[in-house]
Amino acid sequence: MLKLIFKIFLFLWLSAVIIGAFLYAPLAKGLGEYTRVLYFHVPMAWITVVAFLMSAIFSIFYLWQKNLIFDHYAVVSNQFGILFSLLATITGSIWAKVSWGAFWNWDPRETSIFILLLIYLAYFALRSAIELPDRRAALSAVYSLLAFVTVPFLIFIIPRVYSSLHPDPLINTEAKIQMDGRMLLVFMGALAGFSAFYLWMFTINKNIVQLRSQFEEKEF
Amino acid sequence: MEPLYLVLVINLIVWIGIFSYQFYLGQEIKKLKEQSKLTDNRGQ
Amino acid sequence: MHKIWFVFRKDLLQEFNTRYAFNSILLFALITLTAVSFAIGTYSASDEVKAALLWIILFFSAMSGLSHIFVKEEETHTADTLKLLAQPYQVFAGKLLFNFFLLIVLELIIIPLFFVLMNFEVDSLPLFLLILLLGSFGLAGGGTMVAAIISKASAKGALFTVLSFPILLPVLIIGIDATKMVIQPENSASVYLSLQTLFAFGMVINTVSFLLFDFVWKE
Amino acid sequence: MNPKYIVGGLIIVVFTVWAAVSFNSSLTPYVSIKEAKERGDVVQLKGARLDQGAFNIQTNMFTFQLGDEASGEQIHVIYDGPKPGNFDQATHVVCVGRYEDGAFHATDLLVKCPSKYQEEGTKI
Repeated sequence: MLKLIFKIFLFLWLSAVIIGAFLYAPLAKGLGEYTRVLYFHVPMAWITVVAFLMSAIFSIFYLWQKNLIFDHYAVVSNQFGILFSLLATITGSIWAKVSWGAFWNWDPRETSIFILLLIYLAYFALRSAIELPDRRAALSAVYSLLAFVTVPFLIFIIPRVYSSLHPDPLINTEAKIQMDGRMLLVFMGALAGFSAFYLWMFTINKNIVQLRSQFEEKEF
Repeated sequence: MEPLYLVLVINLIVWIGIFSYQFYLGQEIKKLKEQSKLTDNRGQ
Repeated sequence: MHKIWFVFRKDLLQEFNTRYAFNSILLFALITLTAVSFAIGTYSASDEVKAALLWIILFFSAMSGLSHIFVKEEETHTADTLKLLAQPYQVFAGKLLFNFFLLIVLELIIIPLFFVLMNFEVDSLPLFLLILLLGSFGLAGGGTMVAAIISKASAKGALFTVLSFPILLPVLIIGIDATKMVIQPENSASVYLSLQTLFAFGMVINTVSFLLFDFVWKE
Repeated sequence: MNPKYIVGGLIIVVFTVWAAVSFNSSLTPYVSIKEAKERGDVVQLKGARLDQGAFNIQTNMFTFQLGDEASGEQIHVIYDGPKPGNFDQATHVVCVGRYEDGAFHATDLLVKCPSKYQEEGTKI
């Protein structure tokens, strides 16, 4: 029952966010009508980061405990990571077109998300090339951790080689959020709503994976 | 209708679609889980 | 320590007999170098383009040969014997040393040729060599680890480049950037920062590889 | 917990932080007007936008004045292409190009708009 209330609440919450983004929040200076992409683009990018982080944690758990279920969780997180990074890339690239003038110009943020995509597509390429489940799980966990430690380096280097047009991250060096009150309300609402929605999606897929591994066990 | 409202309505429809799909998926999984529990119990 | 040396010497002797990895790396480098040299000509490319080309040639030649070290153990089924003879970290250190050695030999041949064919000049030769050395350190570490991973998979050759490219991209970017700087004399302060990053990257990738190699080797 | 992982993890963290600090402290890819004039090669010049700029249809060139905030120095920038769409909102402009014959010839203009998400019409 509690879960049902939570779902209905989530539905109303995100509907309110969508309506708020269009009708309630003011338009930002210099961005005009495109401001609204903000409420969808940033949460997508945020969920991408969460998903890849979760997959790295599940990879460590797998190597530690050797339980195949963690490998399945890591795969689910990675699939969501790729899905949301694609969504973030698409929304971002539309936004870039209208505000900078090009869909893609190798801005640092564009470069780093592109490399993230490369890494995780390589992850799935590796998985498809190994037959044994245990071996596949261990090797892909190792690869994903190996890739994970190189990501910070890319994040430092790339802004040096290419200059960025991307607005400063919201929590910037002065640790101040510079945003109009009503925009901030809708923005935070969107961030919280999409995160809750992601957790729900993840739980569902987690259950699917659990069920599948149960059925597989029965067959043997 | 103004384009703004048109886009808003499309957005809402898409959102309702995604939500209903998730909801449906969640219910199905719940059913399957209960079923698998039942078969487990019968097996014991 | 002598086990590491043993693994290294064994690979070196085998390589000396077959020259498989060395030939493929060197031929790859020579072919790309001549192709580039023909296509662009000696004088028309700017220094920035030359710096980028040098690293691209080195990077992809390395990609063509570094995987051989583990793949051959799997193909000739000698991996199990090696597992009995040495600890995982000793095996990894030996193989890493060999791949590093391979890259240095490649650079010893390709760099002079590149200087001659592309009319390439650097302001500070010691700094340039240091960049190459630290770059090879990172490339060898990441390359050896990915080689260990893909030796257990099918479709090895194609997979190696796909997997190592995103991981070794930092070396490629900083290497190109630093090489551009040593061409011009006034940027030496920034070169030290690049060297620092290359070194840090090499340390990180090699440490992670040492930590994770157990899991791969035991599979 | 194996001490190997603790030591290894420590090495990774230390070197990552070390690399991060070195990059944050000292390097910006941008140069000042004075430096751009001295260097004469391709640089990224960052400065304040001083006027609206003018576009010449015959030559397909866009020209404007760029100022240095610290020294007050000014430079004439010639960009081979149309005026960027959001140029008038920009506070800072990054020009990629080289200094030649008394003017900065830009091949790329990167327009940095105020990244504050404020309502239209409010003052920052």
